[in-house]
Amino acid sequence: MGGCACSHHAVSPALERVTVVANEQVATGVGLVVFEAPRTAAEVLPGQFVHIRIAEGTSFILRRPFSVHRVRGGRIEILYQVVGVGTRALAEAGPGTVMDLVGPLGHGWEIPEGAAHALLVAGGLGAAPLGMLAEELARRGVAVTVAAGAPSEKRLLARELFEEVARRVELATDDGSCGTTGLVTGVCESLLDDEALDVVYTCGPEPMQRIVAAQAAAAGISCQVSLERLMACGIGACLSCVVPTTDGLMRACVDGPVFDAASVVWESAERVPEHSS
Amino acid sequence: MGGCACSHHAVSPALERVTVVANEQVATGVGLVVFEAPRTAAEVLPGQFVHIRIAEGTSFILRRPFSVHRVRGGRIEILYQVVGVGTRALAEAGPGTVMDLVGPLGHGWEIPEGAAHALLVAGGLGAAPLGMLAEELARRGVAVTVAAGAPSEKRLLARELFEEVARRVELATDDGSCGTTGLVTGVCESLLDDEALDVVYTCGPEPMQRIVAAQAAAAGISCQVSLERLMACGIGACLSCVVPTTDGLMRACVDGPVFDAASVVWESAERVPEHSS
Amino acid sequence: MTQSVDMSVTLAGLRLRSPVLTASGTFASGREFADFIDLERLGAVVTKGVSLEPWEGNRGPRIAETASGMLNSIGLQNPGVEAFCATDLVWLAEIEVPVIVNVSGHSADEYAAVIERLEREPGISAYEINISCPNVDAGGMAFGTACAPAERVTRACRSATSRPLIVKLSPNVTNITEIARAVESAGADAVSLINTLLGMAIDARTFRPRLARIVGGLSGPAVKPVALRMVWQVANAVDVPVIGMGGIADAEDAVEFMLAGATAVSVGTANFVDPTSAIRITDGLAEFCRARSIPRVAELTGALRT
Amino acid sequence: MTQSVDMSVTLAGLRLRSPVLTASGTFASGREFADFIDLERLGAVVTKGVSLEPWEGNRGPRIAETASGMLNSIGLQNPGVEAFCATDLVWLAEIEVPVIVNVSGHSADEYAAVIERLEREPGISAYEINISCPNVDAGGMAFGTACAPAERVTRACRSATSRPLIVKLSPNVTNITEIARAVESAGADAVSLINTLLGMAIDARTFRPRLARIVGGLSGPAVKPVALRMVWQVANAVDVPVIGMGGIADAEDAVEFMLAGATAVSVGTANFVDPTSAIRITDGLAEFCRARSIPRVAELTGALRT
Ligand SMILES: Cc1cc2nc3c(=O)[nH]c(=O)nc-3n(C[C@H](O)[C@H](O)[C@H](O)COP(=O)(O)OP(=O)(O)OC[C@H]3O[C@@H](n4cnc5c(N)ncnc54)[C@H](O)[C@@H]3O)c2cc1C
Ligand SMILES: Cc1cc2nc3c(=O)[nH]c(=O)nc-3n(C[C@H](O)[C@H](O)[C@H](O)COP(=O)(O)OP(=O)(O)OC[C@H]3O[C@@H](n4cnc5c(N)ncnc54)[C@H](O)[C@@H]3O)c2cc1C
Ligand SMILES: Cc1cc2nc3c(=O)[nH]c(=O)nc-3n(C[C@H](O)[C@H](O)[C@H](O)COP(=O)(O)O)c2cc1C
Ligand SMILES: Cc1cc2nc3c(=O)[nH]c(=O)nc-3n(C[C@H](O)[C@H](O)[C@H](O)COP(=O)(O)O)c2cc1C
Ligand code: FES
Ligand code: FES
Repeated sequence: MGGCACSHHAVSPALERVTVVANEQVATGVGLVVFEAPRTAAEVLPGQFVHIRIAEGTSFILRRPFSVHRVRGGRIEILYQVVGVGTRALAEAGPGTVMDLVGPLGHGWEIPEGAAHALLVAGGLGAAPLGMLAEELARRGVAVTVAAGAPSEKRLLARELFEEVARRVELATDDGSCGTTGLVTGVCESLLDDEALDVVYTCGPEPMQRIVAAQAAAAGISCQVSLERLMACGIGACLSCVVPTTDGLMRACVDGPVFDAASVVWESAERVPEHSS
Repeated sequence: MGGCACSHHAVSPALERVTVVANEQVATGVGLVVFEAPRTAAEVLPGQFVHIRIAEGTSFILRRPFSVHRVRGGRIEILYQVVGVGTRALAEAGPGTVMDLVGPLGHGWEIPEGAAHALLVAGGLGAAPLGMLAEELARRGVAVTVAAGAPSEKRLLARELFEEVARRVELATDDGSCGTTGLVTGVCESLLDDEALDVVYTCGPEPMQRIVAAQAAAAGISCQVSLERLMACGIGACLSCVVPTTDGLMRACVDGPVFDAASVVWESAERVPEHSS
Repeated sequence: MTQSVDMSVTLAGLRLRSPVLTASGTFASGREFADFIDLERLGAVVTKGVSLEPWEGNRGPRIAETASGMLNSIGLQNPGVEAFCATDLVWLAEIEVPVIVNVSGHSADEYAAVIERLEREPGISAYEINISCPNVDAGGMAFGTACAPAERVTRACRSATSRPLIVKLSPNVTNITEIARAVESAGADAVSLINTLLGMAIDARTFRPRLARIVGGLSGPAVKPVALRMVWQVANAVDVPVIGMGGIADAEDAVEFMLAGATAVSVGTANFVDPTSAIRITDGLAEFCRARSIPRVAELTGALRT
Repeated sequence: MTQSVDMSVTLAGLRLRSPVLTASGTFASGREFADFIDLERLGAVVTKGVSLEPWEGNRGPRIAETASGMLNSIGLQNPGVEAFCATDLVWLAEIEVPVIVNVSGHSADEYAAVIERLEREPGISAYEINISCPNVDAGGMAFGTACAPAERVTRACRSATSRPLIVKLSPNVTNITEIARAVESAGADAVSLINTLLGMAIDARTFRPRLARIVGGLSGPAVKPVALRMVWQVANAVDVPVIGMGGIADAEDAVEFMLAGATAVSVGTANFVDPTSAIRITDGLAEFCRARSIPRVAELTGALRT
């Protein structure tokens, strides 16, 4: 792939003590937490993630990985869905709560040299890592089209952000409460037809990303996917998070989470608990 | 021993959801927590304890036993020293925090028929289970003398309560910052000499209780001690908490924590982490 | 859904109204828990270990808390089988619940002798032979960590009774399936596992072991992964039913043990954390089935999708 | 007190500047941690397992979180000894820290062959022979759960090198002291323990095992009581030094392992929780000694008061 999304290159991660400044529910079962995290805010690139130690002294010991959704000044925003013990604890963390995170981590989205028009396809929580990307693309004058899907209107995420920076936003809901009734992959299909695109970026449930990747490949457009894997260390040391690629096993935490769709060897079995989105 | 401290007899324990209404530091490293706990407040007898599940989802799983220090209306008060992970968590529990407790538990202090004058000997945290007793004795018109000791004046506990209900209160501090300089056992010795006592009640570090028991025995006065043991169930089922007595092994959680000193077979080895008091 | 779930299971010929039992030594004979739960809703009460003569148990401290678990070195303190019959069994006779008596001994003969005495008593549904207690010097775990002694004890007990015989296995072994097969061949009608993992705790401040006996048995959520693995291995290795336990604290834990192959489960340490655990788990198990339209809880046994 | 503490320990002839090592497979070759800690303050870097040929490891999911612990079934994925020499060793050559290479194989000969290849490389302080990995089918734990194969592998490795040989023991055995004595008699200069406990996790919602390989190795604070017990047993059974590990998360944990008899300790899972763990523990250990006027950390080894 072409050049990298960053003016500067990815810096090495650090351990940063961060403070919750806001934490609210933004959709059914989904929260947006804002952390005062100057070091991470200054260094994080679109598509990278942070590995958060949500609580200490609990019976769950591992950190939890979350994409950085947006950066505002010295603050980072994370969109999270409550699915288990860690995210439940995160949802309970009020302003002032101090945690530590390791970040920024991973290989983020890449913006090919001279790309003029990009399609972002978000399925449910997949909107999380696409937020920073949409803003960065707009900043660089790349035309952005967004296809976002969710079970229902109330579950659509980052709608304002997308509508603010994108030239076109197409929505799809399973129940038809907003936009097209059906899957976002349907919307993607037609957008691939009637728009002149240089690159496709997608994140969401893995089966959905796989379909989008296939659609983009069929249309001859390069596609980047963001894959979730269970992660222990998050920094490349434990090999928990491997993704089979044409170049062999890669680590989602350092070689990913963003991969060139063409290089991914898709697996049948589900590798991580599916988001209920 | 004679009759029981209660107008009514000890009732069976229950699981009660209780709410913290206040929780403040009252001495160096010691807090007083007040729970809204109507059922327990109505039933607890002097010297009994409650077994509190301080937090869930933590890496420590067992309940923590605490004596009921005082009862006010539907509320119970607990004096606690911060010594480890559980009491640290307790110290952090603000008003509104909901916990559950099992109680009231154990065999409490007994007031011999016709007792006219009682001596209460408190070493540090030993003041905790003696609070309710002092009030009950006063209520029954039994003259109360209190000997209370601590490392320093700032570590003296329940002083107001004792001074309110006791006819005489003698204090001892290791550093002489208040009352006699030295151990409370010294004060006890002289009180046993110059007062006509019918019964001695003591709680505190086990070595100190053992000395008080010996002094009372020498003076020919019956003595009751309150012993701490590591407790898993708190209700008599697991046999974690046994105390060797002249009647064989007894369970501190149901046969105690209060025992007739004459029946206790004192052991050399320390059985529980010593309070730093 | 309001359709009701059949919670009964059949274990070694016993029909139990629920697959949720109590783990020996964590529930005494149930009396202390009667204030908190309806004992008659339990699949069975598994009593604390009973020996021929009274046992004093070990010196204290007898427990130590560890990360998501606890160590115990109670050492099978019990008043002996005579006192047990005179008190616990008499009390239990008033309760409509199957009683499984957990049996201990210093030798195969002693185990058999305890059973012989208990054979004279009505109201006993089965025996659970504890050949896996890590807290006694003679006997206990020694019988449970090699095939020959495990077989010997099982045979001796088998010949002493025609009541259902459950043998409780130790996890402190290289290959638990060998031991399971050995006791099965020696006549066990069921196996229960796991007993505690031998562990130790040290107080860095005092440089001393936290337990007077230095080592003790680890239980609680910390051991669940090891227990699940062993239940799965044993259920695939023997034909007799398996009673699974080790760290069960909620209904999902119970489901996991049944999926791994357990016909019934026992709740132990969780009884200390929440005295209503056994019934809370029973209700949660029924709800789990109801929510998935599983008509009989027994269908969970061995239903793991691998 | 400002008096400084001698943190050095001697292990199998190696003088280490600190008793705190990294546990194999949790620290790669240290490169990923260089952003967080000064590797040169470690007693040694123990590398991930290295085999003769490249190993693919197991399918995912490869980990599952459990109460105060985690299961892993990585399966010793590694690029093989050639690639290891060409990359990791070259990178490590720039760092002033002893390197202990963790060695894996499918047969005694393969273990020896890996060592023979590594013998050609400078900058290796010792080998740690992993005969206890529960996550590979051929070899791995199979060698570590019986005396004969453990001895065989140790002999083969011993004859391949004069560098210090550490044999890493499996906790999944009935009697770990037997295995420890066997490898000692076969020429091991030290033993390290524990490797992971074989465990399993199940997702009650999907009825599936959480690990693609079904079973995996349990590590983290949950296993500490079992690890401490085994370190204490082994330290009392062999003359060679013991490297203790299993759930060490803070300095007090490290002290406990040394009191139980460990000459050095390894930090594993804690590296995932806090990438600075190894150094945080090193500093805490020095502070622990300083606060008690213990001049040499080595004095903690075996100082348990029983
Ligand atoms: C690179 C990356 C970026 C992510 N970004 C986001 C995001 O922006 N917003 C968001 O809501 N979620 C995100 N996820 C998923 C998120 O990490 C999980 O939902 C979360 O860890 C669940 O923790 P839990 O304790 O609530 O769930 P539990 O199921 O209780 O967690 C148990 C274990 O499984 C792991 N786990 C469970 N689900 C996942 C998952 N989907 N992916 C990875 N690990 C999982 C947990 O980390 C923990 O180790 C991301 C995952 C990865 C790998
Ligand atoms: C009947 C009874 C009444 C008590 N009343 C009071 C009281 O009124 N005020 C007060 O401050 N303390 C009281 N204690 C002691 C109190 O229970 C312990 O200080 C507390 O459990 C420590 O918990 P932790 O997690 O902070 O300490 P940790 O040391 O982290 O606890 C580890 C384990 O040891 C147990 N433990 C530690 N110290 C003791 C101890 N001294 N006695 C029993 N178990 C212990 C804990 O319950 C836990 O299981 C009483 C103990 C008993 C048995
Ligand atoms: C305090 C205590 C006492 C125990 N006593 C016995 C016993 O007498 N006989 C026995 O077979 N198992 C005994 N056990 C083991 C339990 O029955 C059970 O096998 C083990 O604790 C694992 O289950 P858990 O994690 O749910 O507690 C005891 C366990 C504990 C914690
Ligand atoms: C993800 C992971 C990978 C591991 N890989 C290896 C390995 O390659 N070789 C080895 O000898 N031990 C390996 N281990 C075991 C650890 O080195 C250590 O013995 C065990 O995890 C116990 O220590 P801990 O509780 O501090 O993690 C691994 C452990 C984990 C968690
Ligand atoms: S999470 Fe450890 S290598 Fe990716
Ligand atoms: S704490 Fe269980 S019997 Fe006393």
